[in-house]
Amino acid sequence: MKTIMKNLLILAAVVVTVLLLPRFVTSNYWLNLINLSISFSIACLGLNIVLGFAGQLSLAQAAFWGVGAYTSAILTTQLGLPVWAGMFAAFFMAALCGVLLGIPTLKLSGHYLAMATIGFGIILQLILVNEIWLTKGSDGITTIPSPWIGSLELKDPGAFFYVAAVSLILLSWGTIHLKNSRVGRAFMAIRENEMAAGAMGVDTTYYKVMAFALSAGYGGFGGWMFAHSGSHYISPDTFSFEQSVILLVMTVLGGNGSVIGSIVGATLLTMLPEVLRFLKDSYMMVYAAGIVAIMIFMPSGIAGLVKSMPLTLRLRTWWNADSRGGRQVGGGASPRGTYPGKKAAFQPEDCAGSGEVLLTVKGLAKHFGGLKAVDGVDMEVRRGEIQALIGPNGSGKTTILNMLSGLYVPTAGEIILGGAAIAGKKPHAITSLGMARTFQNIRLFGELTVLENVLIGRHCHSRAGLLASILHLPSQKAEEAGIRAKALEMLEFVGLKGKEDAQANSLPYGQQRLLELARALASDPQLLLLDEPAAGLNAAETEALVDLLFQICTRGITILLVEHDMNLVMNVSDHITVLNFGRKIAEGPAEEIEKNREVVDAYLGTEVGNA
Amino acid sequence: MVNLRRILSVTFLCLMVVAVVCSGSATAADEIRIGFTPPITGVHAAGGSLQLKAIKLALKEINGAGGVNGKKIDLRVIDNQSTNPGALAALQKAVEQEKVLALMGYLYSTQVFATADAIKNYGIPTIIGATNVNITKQGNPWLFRVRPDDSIAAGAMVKYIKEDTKFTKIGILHDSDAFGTGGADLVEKGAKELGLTVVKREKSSTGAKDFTAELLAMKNAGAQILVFYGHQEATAVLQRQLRQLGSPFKFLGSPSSASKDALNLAKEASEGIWAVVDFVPGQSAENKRYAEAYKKEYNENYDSLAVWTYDGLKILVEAIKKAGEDRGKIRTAILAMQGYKGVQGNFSFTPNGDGLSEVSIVQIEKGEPKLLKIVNLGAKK
Amino acid sequence: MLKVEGIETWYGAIQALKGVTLDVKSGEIVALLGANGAGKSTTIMTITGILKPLKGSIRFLDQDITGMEAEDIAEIGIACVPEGRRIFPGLTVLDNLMLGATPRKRASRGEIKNDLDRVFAIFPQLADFSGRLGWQLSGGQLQMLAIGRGLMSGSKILLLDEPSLGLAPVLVQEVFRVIKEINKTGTTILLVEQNARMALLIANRGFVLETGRVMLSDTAANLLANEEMKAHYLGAHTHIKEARQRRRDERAGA
Amino acid sequence: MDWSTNLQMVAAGLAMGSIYALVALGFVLIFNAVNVVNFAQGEFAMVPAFVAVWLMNSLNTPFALTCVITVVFMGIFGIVFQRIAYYPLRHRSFLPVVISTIGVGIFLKNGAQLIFGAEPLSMPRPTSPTALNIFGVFVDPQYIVIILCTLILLGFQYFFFEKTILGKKMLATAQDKQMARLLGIPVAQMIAITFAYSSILGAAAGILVGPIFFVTKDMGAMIGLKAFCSTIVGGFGSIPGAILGGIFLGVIEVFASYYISTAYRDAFAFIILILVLLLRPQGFFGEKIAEKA
Repeated sequence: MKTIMKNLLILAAVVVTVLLLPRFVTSNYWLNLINLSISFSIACLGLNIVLGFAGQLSLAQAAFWGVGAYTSAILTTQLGLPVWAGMFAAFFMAALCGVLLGIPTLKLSGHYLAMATIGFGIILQLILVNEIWLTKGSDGITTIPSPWIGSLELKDPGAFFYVAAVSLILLSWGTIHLKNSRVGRAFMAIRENEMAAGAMGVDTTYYKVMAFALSAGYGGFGGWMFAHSGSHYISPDTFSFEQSVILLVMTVLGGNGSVIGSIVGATLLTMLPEVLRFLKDSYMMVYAAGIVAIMIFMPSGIAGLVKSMPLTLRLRTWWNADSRGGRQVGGGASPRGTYPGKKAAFQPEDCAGSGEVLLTVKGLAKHFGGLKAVDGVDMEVRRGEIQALIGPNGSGKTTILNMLSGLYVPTAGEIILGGAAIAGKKPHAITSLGMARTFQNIRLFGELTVLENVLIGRHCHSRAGLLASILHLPSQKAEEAGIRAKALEMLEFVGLKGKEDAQANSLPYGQQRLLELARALASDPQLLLLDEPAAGLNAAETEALVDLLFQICTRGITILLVEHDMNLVMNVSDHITVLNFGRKIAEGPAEEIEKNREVVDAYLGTEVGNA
Repeated sequence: MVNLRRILSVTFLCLMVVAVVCSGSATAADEIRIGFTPPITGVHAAGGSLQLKAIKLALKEINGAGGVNGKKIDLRVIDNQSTNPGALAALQKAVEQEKVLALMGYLYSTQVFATADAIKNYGIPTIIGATNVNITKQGNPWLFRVRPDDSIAAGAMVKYIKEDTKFTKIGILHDSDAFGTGGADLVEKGAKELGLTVVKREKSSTGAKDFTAELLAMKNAGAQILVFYGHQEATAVLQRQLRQLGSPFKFLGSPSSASKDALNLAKEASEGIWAVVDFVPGQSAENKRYAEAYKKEYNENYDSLAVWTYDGLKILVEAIKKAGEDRGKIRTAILAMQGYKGVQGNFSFTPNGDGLSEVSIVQIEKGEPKLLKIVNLGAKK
Repeated sequence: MLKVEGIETWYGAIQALKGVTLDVKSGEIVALLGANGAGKSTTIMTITGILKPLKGSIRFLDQDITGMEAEDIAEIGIACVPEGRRIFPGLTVLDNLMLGATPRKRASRGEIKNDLDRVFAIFPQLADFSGRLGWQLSGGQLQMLAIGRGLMSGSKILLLDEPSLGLAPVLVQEVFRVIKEINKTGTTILLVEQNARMALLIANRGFVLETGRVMLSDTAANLLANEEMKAHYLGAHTHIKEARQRRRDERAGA
Repeated sequence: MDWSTNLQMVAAGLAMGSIYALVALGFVLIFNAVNVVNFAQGEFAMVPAFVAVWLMNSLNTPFALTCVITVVFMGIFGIVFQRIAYYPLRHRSFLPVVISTIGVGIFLKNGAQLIFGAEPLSMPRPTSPTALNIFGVFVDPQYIVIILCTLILLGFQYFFFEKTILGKKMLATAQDKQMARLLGIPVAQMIAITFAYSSILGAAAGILVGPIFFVTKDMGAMIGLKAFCSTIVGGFGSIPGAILGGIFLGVIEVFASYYISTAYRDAFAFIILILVLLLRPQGFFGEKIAEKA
């Protein structure tokens, strides 16, 4: 009840603000600046999606802003289309350009991507200048029409403000929902750790292109707004690299990844040069010095600063506590009562090891240049068993795991999981076929919460698309509740209950390993690949891990384990495969392996008996 | 949800800030406010500071002589940041916050296009120095141009080539911005009308540093003379490189080619080139007087591209003197001016608001432009 | 030789060390044991000066080094082989080793050459790979190189953080053999290990950390015999064996 | 095919390319030392150009002395720059540093304008303005000086990183700062030296290029971007790669603008950049470092 009241209160406040603003601010000068800052805000919201959520540095946002402005301006002035149609055209044309830029630059990241996007912006500006037949060149397009509502023309800045404000509110509402949805989490997973995101079933290619497209679309929308308000005139020089930099600074100043931050940053930097006019010649210097100071003293932007204020902190915790209660009622699913173990939904038969082969590997090989890291390995993993893969350092164990999970494409050989050939498939496709993994050096989504990490593990078992996420449709809400219930169950299973809201990289090492396990389990795998799960654990922690492994097995999940702790390996594995120099040198139950001369010489050493 | 709450507080905060800042300032009774919106920051800042020097000289002279109708001129300078949104904001600030009576506007055509709509709506007399032909053809009654437009400069260029040289093959090189493209279009059109052949036309981006490819293309196309439409830095680089390639053809440049900056930069490389200029220093008594006054004030030679602000403010004040502080009457008074003697020449306004219709062709000798011919195309309009 | 007294170290708002006191005598191998997050690596990082203690003192060879910069501490003779080996991936094996000799400002070319030969004698493999880049090495080779680089400093004391992590059993044995050998040639060693049994087998004394405090300190032999230690850190393996049996019974039953 | 035209264009391309290469050297240096791309690298050439012009035009300082003063000034400038724009952010990801260098770039541009005025300035030339005629190809002697200087600096830098222990220490600092500290390498000092040297390279670029381009606050912007392209095309972190990348871009640019379109001149560098990134992401000379799972 209280939540609904609060939402109504907020809604009312926003409506009143929007309605009254043009009454208080009658100066066209300020109204135009407000409209301009809303146009920038929307472009920054878009940049925030690609940069803040998905972690890809784009310096072409002004170009997309320009694509939107030009698309709508050309369509409305030359073809006489209504301005509202121009709005959709601007959005989709910019999004299309985003896809075009996104696809060839997917392999890139960091500085390379930044440079490629700068190049895109410069090329686009050259097109605007030189393709005079289409864009009127440097003269620009004049007398761009205003939107009409019925017979009312929204030419006055005060009237256009309503269009701008409503758009901004709707778009930021959608973006906030996006952030807390399956799609938004996929973006953030890519930002935090692209490799792990792929291994958790996120199609990184698809989502990166989507982030680019969506970001460009927002940019285009902002451009539409710019073209049809203010001077009703656009020319190429506005959509420059410098403008892209300014948009970037606005976004980061506001707080990278924060929706409200983007709006605050855009508004502030649009208004600031106006307010600082009294500084005359030096105000650009003051502004630039401000940018550096913000980077140094306000690492997470204005949003971060707001967050760290004690008063708002208190407000936030109060608010969180209340709304979480609401959500749980809505979700309906209580994690209690599904505690795994003997009473779990899985029957003991699942664990009995029916002898059925789940994974077959034939003649698997991986060569890096002249180095034969894996050279023709055959092995089988039976359903319900725990199989270990051991061997000296550099013998190719992790390389095999990487090929199984799709991170490497095998040079030769077949991999068959439950009847499906998976060799060479992308990691996310393999995950949705029922394989999950953990990594030797833990790869968590460090900046996200513990719960969010596990929610991402559930990615391949949920459907909600971009539209459903942005619009917060009922189907998406229901699905989200299901995902949450499953994630909480998994956290309880590995013993991380109560840590849901902690940041993943704040956990101690041992708990990070458990969290990685919970995340992998959330994808309901048939086969779980564990890469040195006991590394860095002491004896007591290792014992706890053994219990957990057996419980996982009891749930009907088959385990393939790479591990150096022989105490663990020898005691939990049903089957052991031993590698050396990329080839299989032995295979069989633990008792046999322990006595195998070759294995002892190459790997175990002589002291294993005493240990 | 949490974020929504923050939206609110931030919105209110912004509203408060805006409300506080938005109070306009009242005009003192014994002053007449005139706005001036030059580029003080951004890419065009170089020109902006020179414009400011020129207009301040005019301001000093006017106020020194007791102002107009007993009132001093209060010049409000507002940076247009060299951008179009900046130009619009500067205009709106000038009109709504500073409450100026009339405006000294923009040198760059794109900024005039960006603000033309708003100027028309405000109905504020605006003096401009932008030379794009289309500006005064849009039916906007409030724009007054105090420089010869590009059709006059371009027309004079081709007319000079046709009548005073034996060249028939011309190459055109221009900056890809509105000014360069517009000018080159007019040259090409004019050349065709006069029966000259345009053998090659190339454009280069603003800020280009190397013109080897362009110059070789001209040379290989057999151009006898190169007509250049672009800015100061480019013209200086171009002249230097042309000379280094052995000057295979003659050079006739747009007004910027003979500007103080360009000559300073190009130094000896500019020797002997031709250029079309709005006026030649020392061509009239008024011009000589300005040169002296400028030298006395700033201890340097004036820049010919900035003189329009000096002439513009004087013309505006002249109109106010006759019409009083009424925008409509000021407009009528400006349009009624015929034969006003300015630094740049004799101003006679057309109904469209164009004030000047004569230009000169000069040749650079020892770093100074020397008059070859005055071309007046006013009769044609 | 090295005396750490009551150091308290914070990561932002989290207190990682709550007063750690330990000492290492010249010529000893001292093992520092404890669970994850107990503060072992933090202790090492505080001694080397990467982290600054808020309270307490660290003395090395009768010199107070509390709060000194890491660069200066390295120069007065404390070498560290940190967790994860931290080999410079873009430099060759030889360059990595030569950089290890940075603290020896006054050493002649000949002396450094001698040390290099000594390291190659201990790790003959490294001589063969001396032209390879760091990132091309395997886990075992990296650990050898890391220890070798630590030795190049010619320091009197070597801090080793988890040298056996991620290594195959046969390599683990090799690493411990090498540690013992290095110690015999006169280098004092402070060893952080998860593999408590192996560590105590070669150590003279041991300290056990728990939640940022030293809970137990004794000779290695006594620690090996300590019942509590057996249960928590040495791994009696009875639990794992029981679990395995339970699982087999279950299967048989089903 | 017209040989004299093509040769003339090769000469022009080499000249522009060597300028890109010169600025690219500074990029590579900083990237190698701190793993950061300095987006103010173009301004590292603009600032010394202004200083040199001011010294020569206003104080009538002789050319040689001007060079010395400018180099010393830029050395100090580099140290101050890293103290303000880089050092406080050294533990953070690359993004804040990139934005901070962009911020300093804007600051420097506007600062230069405030101090030196907005008009372009012309720097006195140490070489004759008359072009040399080499087998029918006209070459500005200043370009020959630029190419020679670039080669000398390249040789020096190569020697420095490959053969000296100080160079190795700088590389080690770049790859793992904390480990470098544990080995007793004075990290803060290494970083300061890197930035100082990089801005001295900027000083070289500014003094050499100033007489050709005129000195304006925007002179560094496009050169900086193209130099950045060069480093990527050549292979990030590779010194010979940066040089060849720069020259390659310079030549391609001239030929493409002659044969394809002068209007799209600035686009070619970026089109090549994107092609190279797609076909050979590590660049011509870059080494691929595989990420281990």
